[in-house]
Amino acid sequence: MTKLLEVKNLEVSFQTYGGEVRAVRGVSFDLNKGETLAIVGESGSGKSVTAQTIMKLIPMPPGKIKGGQVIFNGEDIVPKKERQMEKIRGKEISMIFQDPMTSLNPTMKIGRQIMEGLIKHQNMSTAAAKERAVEMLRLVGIPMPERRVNQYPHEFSGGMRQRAMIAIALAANPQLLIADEPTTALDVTIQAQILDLMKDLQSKMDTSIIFITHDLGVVANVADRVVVMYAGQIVEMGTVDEIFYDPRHPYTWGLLASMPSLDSDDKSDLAAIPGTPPDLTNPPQGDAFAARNPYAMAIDFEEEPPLFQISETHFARTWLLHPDAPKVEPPEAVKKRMRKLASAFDEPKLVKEGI
Amino acid sequence: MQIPKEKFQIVGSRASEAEQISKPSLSFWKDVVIRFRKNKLAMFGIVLLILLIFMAIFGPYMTEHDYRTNNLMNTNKAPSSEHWFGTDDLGRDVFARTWEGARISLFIGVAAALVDFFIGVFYGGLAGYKGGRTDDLMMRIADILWGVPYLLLVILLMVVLGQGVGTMILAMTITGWINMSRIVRGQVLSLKNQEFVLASRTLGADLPRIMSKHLIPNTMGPILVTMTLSIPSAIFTESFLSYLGLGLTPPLASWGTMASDGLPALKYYPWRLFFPATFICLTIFAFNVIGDGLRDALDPRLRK
Amino acid sequence: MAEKLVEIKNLKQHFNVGRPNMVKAVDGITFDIYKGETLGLVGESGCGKSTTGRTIIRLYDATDGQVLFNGVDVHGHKSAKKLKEFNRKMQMIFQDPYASLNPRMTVADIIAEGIDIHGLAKNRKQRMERVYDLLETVGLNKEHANRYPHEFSGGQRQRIGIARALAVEPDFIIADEPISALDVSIQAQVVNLMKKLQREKGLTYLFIAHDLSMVKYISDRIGVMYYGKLVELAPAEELYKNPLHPYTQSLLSAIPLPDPDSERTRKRKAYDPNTHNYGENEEVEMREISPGHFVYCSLKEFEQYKAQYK
Amino acid sequence: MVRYIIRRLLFMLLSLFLIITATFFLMRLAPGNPFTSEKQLPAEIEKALNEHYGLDQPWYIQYGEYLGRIAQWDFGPSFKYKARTVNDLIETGFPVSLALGLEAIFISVSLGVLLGIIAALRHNKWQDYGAMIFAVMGISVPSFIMASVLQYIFAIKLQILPVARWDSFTHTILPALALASTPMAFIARLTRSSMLEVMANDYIRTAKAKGLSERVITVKHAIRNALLPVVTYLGPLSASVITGSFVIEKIFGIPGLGNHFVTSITNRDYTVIMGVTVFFSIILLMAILLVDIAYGLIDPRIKLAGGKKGE
Amino acid sequence: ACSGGNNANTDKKDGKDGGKKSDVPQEMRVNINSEPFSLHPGLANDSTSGGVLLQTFEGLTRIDKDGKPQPAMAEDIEVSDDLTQYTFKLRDAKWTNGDPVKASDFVYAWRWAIDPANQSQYAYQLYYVKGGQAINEGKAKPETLGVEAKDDKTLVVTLENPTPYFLELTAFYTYFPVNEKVATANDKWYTEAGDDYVSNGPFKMTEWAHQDKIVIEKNEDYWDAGAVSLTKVEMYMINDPNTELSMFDNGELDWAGSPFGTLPTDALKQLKDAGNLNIKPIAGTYWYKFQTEKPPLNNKNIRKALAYAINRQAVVENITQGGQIPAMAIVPPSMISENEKGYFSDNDVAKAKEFLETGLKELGYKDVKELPPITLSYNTSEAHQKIAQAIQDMWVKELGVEVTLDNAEWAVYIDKMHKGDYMVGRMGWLGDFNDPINFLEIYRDKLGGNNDTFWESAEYKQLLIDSQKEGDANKRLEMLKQAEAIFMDDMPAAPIYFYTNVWVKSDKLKDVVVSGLGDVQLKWAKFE
Ligand SMILES: Nc1ncnc2c1ncn2[C@@H]1O[C@H](COP(=O)(O)OP(=O)(O)OP(=O)(O)O)[C@@H](O)[C@H]1O
Ligand SMILES: Nc1ncnc2c1ncn2[C@@H]1O[C@H](COP(=O)(O)OP(=O)(O)OP(=O)(O)O)[C@@H](O)[C@H]1O
Ligand SMILES: [Mg+2]
Ligand SMILES: [Mg+2]
Repeated sequence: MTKLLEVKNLEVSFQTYGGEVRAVRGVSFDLNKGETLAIVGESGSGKSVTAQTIMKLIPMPPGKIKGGQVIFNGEDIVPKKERQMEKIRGKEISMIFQDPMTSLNPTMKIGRQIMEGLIKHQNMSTAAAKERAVEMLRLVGIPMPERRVNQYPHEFSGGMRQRAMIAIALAANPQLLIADEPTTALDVTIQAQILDLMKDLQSKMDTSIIFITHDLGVVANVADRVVVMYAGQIVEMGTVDEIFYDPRHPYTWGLLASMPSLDSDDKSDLAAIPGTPPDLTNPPQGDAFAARNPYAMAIDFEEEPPLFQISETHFARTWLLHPDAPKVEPPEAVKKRMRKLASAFDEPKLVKEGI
Repeated sequence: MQIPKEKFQIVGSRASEAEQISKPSLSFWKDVVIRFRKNKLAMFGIVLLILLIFMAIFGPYMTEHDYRTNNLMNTNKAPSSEHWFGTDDLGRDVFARTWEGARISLFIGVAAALVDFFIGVFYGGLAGYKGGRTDDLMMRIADILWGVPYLLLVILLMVVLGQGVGTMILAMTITGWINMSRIVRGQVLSLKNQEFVLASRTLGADLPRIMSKHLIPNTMGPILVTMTLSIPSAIFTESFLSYLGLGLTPPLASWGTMASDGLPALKYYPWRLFFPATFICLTIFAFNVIGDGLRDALDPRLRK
Repeated sequence: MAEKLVEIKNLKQHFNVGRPNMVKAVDGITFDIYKGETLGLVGESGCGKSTTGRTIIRLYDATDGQVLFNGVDVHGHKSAKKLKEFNRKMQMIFQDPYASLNPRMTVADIIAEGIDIHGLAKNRKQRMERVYDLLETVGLNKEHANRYPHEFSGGQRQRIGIARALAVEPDFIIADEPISALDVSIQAQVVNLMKKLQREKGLTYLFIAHDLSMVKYISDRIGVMYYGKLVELAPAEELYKNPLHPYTQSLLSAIPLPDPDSERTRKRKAYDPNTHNYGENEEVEMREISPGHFVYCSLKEFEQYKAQYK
Repeated sequence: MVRYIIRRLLFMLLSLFLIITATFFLMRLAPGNPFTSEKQLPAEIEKALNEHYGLDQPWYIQYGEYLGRIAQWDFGPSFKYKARTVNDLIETGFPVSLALGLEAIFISVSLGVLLGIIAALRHNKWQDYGAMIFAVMGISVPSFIMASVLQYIFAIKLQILPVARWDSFTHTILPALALASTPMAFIARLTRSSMLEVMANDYIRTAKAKGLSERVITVKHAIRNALLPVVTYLGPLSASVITGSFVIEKIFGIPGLGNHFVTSITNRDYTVIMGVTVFFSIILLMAILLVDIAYGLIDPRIKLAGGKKGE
Repeated sequence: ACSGGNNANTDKKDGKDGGKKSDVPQEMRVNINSEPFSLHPGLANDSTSGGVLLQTFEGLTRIDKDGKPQPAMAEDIEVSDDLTQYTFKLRDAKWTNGDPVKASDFVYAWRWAIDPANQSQYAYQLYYVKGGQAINEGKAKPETLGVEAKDDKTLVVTLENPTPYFLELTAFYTYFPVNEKVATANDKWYTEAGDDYVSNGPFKMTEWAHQDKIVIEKNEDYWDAGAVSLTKVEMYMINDPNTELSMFDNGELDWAGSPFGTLPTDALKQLKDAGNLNIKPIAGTYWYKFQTEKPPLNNKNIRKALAYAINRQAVVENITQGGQIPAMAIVPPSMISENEKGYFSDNDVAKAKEFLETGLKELGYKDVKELPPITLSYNTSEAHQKIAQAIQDMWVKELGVEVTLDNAEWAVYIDKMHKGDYMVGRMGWLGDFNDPINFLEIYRDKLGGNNDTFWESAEYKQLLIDSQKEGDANKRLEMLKQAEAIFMDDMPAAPIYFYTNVWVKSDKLKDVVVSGLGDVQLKWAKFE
């Protein structure tokens, strides 16, 4: 498998009136061709900033890439100029944004919005681009695309707008598609359609996808591998099975436990994660999750935990994996789903450098 | 890396700590002030305005000349150590008149803005909140007022009430409030369906309460900006009315009357126009940059 | 079951009546809410859930139909005093934790608004005590009283909203998607709090959401809405085990579960409203398939569902 | 659409009627009459004059007759300018004001929008500050001072443009500039703030993600959306600009319509007051209607039948 | 009566001059401030219209360069012994359309103007003609007016009373003829330039761009065309004195200032210092009227105190700056030459204080502080405002009275004045013709007319009435002087200054005639 993207030690900050917001603090991950990587984590944990940094779309100022590399197809994107980025954006990397209501230009016909990128990157004639736009709309399942290309976004329903967004993103046949919460604003039935559509298109075009969401159900549905973020850091990363069936980080446990299960009739209290996420203007000392972590140890309030490797593909950043740490039982709801996975090492290994 | 074993004691979450808010409490207005302070241009405007107000208060006492004493033997003299801003066509000290005028111009501006504020907020708020036909009707009435010749209204006012600062302010506000009410209306229209207003309604709040506690405080931003801009427009209107002779009764002077008196002398005695005009411009400049600064400071998009 | 607290009878709410863009947001729905229960209301976006809730609490005047609260028609109220009384008994929690708190008021003032309106505190001290009490009830503390909403996270805000509703000691709370805008990890906090309050204060909830798994967890009974109509109403377990209406089935099949294995095998059912193919004179209404399980159907379908019912 | 316009037009008629009524009575309440002069007229002549112009009739007859005439677009004779009708005055004055107004609008819109866009694209850079200081200056200088200063600099000192009058194109430059300065500054500021707002919108990010260049994004995505508030402002602005400005016309000796708005009132030239008021109101109401229609064309979200968006 | 010989001589001379300087373009540009209200001689009632009509039309007489009426359309004038009947013999003159100017054209024009149906606001100028007032008041038919065309060339005019200045009146535009044929065929003949705009003066109107400019060109058919040098005059309508002067400075005008336009006051000093300013006194007085029924102004000593305390010299030197003459009398010195000195001395504060003391005593006040405050009204205009402020200052300073200013918009102001709703109000009077009666008449009747002061004196009135019947010019003048003395002793109005006309003109422009009444004639004007 070839590596399409490699993010190394990415640090991104925002300069605000309140101080420097350290939105991304040393994030590293990679992405293979044809793979879907899901990024989960709670609101404000830096998912979108990470994704937008890959395309250098964060507003600068106030944003600033303070360190790290984003290697795409072997080239570091960070030092690239706007002009050079224009050649990558929309051609090699495309992005679908969270809110279909505001992400489309309300005064431009849908067709034109799809065509723009084609004309720019593929040197298509207007007629050819239009044809392709119709085709794309058909592909994403919009009925009567010939008529729809000439309509404005407000004439589309939410689900259709999101499909149009997808059509824009996919029109260029990008190698990498970044979908930032593409379904959060939609209701479940439409969400399901969109997810199916994306998977379908991926299999046809062999695109790599970074899928951002905080809905674990969606993750289970689409992802090959999962990155769990908390307070600007990756706290756990692994294949989808590893994350759902052998999670190691207490935050991942908390996430999994706080969702009621549809199958069970259990009406006892949900295992909520107490408290609120930390303020990234001055991240707490030690493990950022410590204050909300029922399993927190003294060390958590002092030292930032190192990264441990659980399998070839599975990493977690928690002191609980330290050999000296006591063995703890995950919450009931998580324990129920835990399995022994074959790939796991016998002992978690300490990783010196960030992955 | 060697870590003592006891550090690996489970101590559990510190949930209460996680609910703690570490930042000092910042009310909306404190936040606005902080952000406003960082706007150099706006701060410059504030300083300028304070200087102008200072001079309006103390300026007239800084020279032994008063604003109304004629000296027909000493007309149209250029600025000198005796008369810092020169003298006008009746030999009066332009410096004294300028700051005397500042009092009136600023007073008229502020008073007109305040009257605009009260009428505009009330009218616009009501129209916006009631919505529907009431709103339509109220806005049409405003349109009509817009269409009726303004000058005619002013002349009638002057006749009925006589000339004076009070009449002047009234004249400024006959149509001045319309703009304010439009803005308030627009804001209220979009605010009234906000959930916090609905919440208040479900609690049984009545119209005055919803207006005063919810709608108006949340419209304060645009209202303030509009007010900072309606002050200059009042100063303008006053000078236009003076130009037409519907202004103040001399020897009272405002910057507007001084500028329109000085305008014909532009070629011969430029200081008579220069000083009042410069201060009009500076005042308007100050209010405008302050308004801009406020707009930025109040902009929700720039706030977290 | 227990006694009825709220009865909704043939409630209709149409917007822009008489104009080309008329919307029948709620189009004749009938159901009861019993004392002490949680009734969940689900359905896709725009199907009229919020409108239903808001019409019940009189934020809108109903186009048609009745809402009986404790046997009294809410929309028939005339006197201001009676209305105020009613406003104390029925409260609402809103969807958007950012929009539902007035950004210019302190938390204390927000929570105390109901107390002020209804004169529930004799003096300042008593008022503040009530506020502190309420803050504690929702898991916040005294120090938060003088802060402003923007200093709080979504979950905390939602709890402040709950405290505000509780301030007037209502019997019935309409919760309009109280958790949809919250993070997974925070949703549980709010749901737990709501359940705790129900236990302690004997509250009755109308819980509106579009996420079936959370609704199922919190509700005793669930109603499913589709385009302004209630299409199925059943006890929570029952609905999940025996969804009868094709829309309910489609909805259930669309919910992604946090379980990769089941996701890999899940089959989604699409809903096509044309399958009903109701005839012109067919009477389509809520019919009871099994005790407490109602489905909106024609007589023909009724038989069909009955047969289907296990 | 057609129904909408018809409804609006009917509304306009109603508004007009009310404006006419209000003006009619206000004007009669003001002291003095068209024949007021320093040398008092013999009572008999005044009587004859009143009779001739129908001023001796009870007010309701006058009012009724007046309404009837307006309905036929006949504003009657001027009281002051013997044997000239108000229609004449408007017909000769308006084209001049219109030409001047259009020139001023052209200057203010093109320059204002340009400045605003530059300021927004170079937000918080010197270009931004420069453009905005320039704009605030434009707002800060009253038009009568601006007119005199322009005249002084370009006509008297530099002698490159004529001082006054309305003759060739060169004559139009100074008054158009003087007239344009304040609106230009307003438009610049409006454009800037709405550009900033638009540039912060998600769809601009979408456009960037498509790899479009800044220029294309500005031109194709931002400007159109940013111009919406400018268009709203343009309605009342163009109405007042194309019906002429008293001050500018006076200083430059331009035979436009603006003059009549003021002099008719000081002259108590009743029919002219009414005529220009009606004319102005029609233009204003039409301009607002046109703006609303234009709005619908620029912003496809707005359906004219259904009122404004988001309200 | 004068013979036409002199004129013939002059025009020959001028004709020669014109011929010699033919290389200099004879085109003049002037600003007339505003659109003339009407260019119908019978309807015109303002100086702007007059300024145009005087060039395009010609009456029976024309005021010459020395301010004396000379026969114009009339070739010969005979006056009856009782001075009430004038017989005018018309010369051979043509209308611009070629029609001969007939006596009946005068009859037509005068009857038209006096007919109340035509609402001429200046019809009262014709009241001197027998039956004029009665007709105008609707008591008689226009046909009964005392004017008759004996034949095409003979016009007989019967007057109400002997009117020594009647020949001056006939130079005034209300007395101009109108081409009967054209006017009866097209009752809108006077509204636009064109074939139907028929006139008989030295110039004809060729273009009238309303609100913008009027162009008049030399009338080759004019009987005295040889005397006319200018080929074309453009009259612009720019109502801004500064613009006017700037255009003059830039060479865009050949004349700026009175009587066509106006000069900005602030420029006068510079212009005077540079020696460019032309100043000519005209028959007009600027005065402050007292509402004599309002205490304390019902007391003549108070009125006199106020009048004496004014420093007129300071006002004319520093405020009006147009070479105006301080007025201590009502009638301009051009009519009564002694009035250059007047009835009291300017700025006589000592006397003023004496009067004030007496006045206070008479009114029963112990101190000036008890005196009711005096309101000084004026209509809005820069000049009036300045004068009012200066005089306010003088009264406050010298007399210690309390004075408040009150300015009002013109129509409102006039309304207030005529109603007597004021205390002290500024007004002025520009003579219609060269006779003191024109000024004294104003105050003849308490009500009506232009008195406004509510002052009346039986003696004064009688003197004026008697003077009408007095045939002896000197005796008559004495009676009028007596009347003026009565007026000055009672002081219902305080004169401030006598008007002047001020202007600047191109150095090359010569022989523009500005009369003592402020009329202007371009007939003889030329560029050299
Ligand atoms: N333009 C900006 N200026 C200042 N801070 C910003 C900006 N953009 C993002 N941040 C901050 O960076 C942090 C990470 O934000 P990000 O949008 O990546 O979160 P997220 O994980 O995508 O959350 P969500 O699930 O709500 O989309 C947040 O604390 C946010 O406030
Ligand atoms: N005030 C209103 N005026 C006009 N139409 C309205 C109004 N309020 C709601 N609607 C329409 O009524 C329908 C039902 O809206 P409602 O908000 O009740 O849906 P919902 O089920 O709560 O959706 P969501 O899940 O998105 O909150 C929608 O089509 C909506 O557009
Ligand atoms: Mg995000
Ligand atoms: Mg809803």
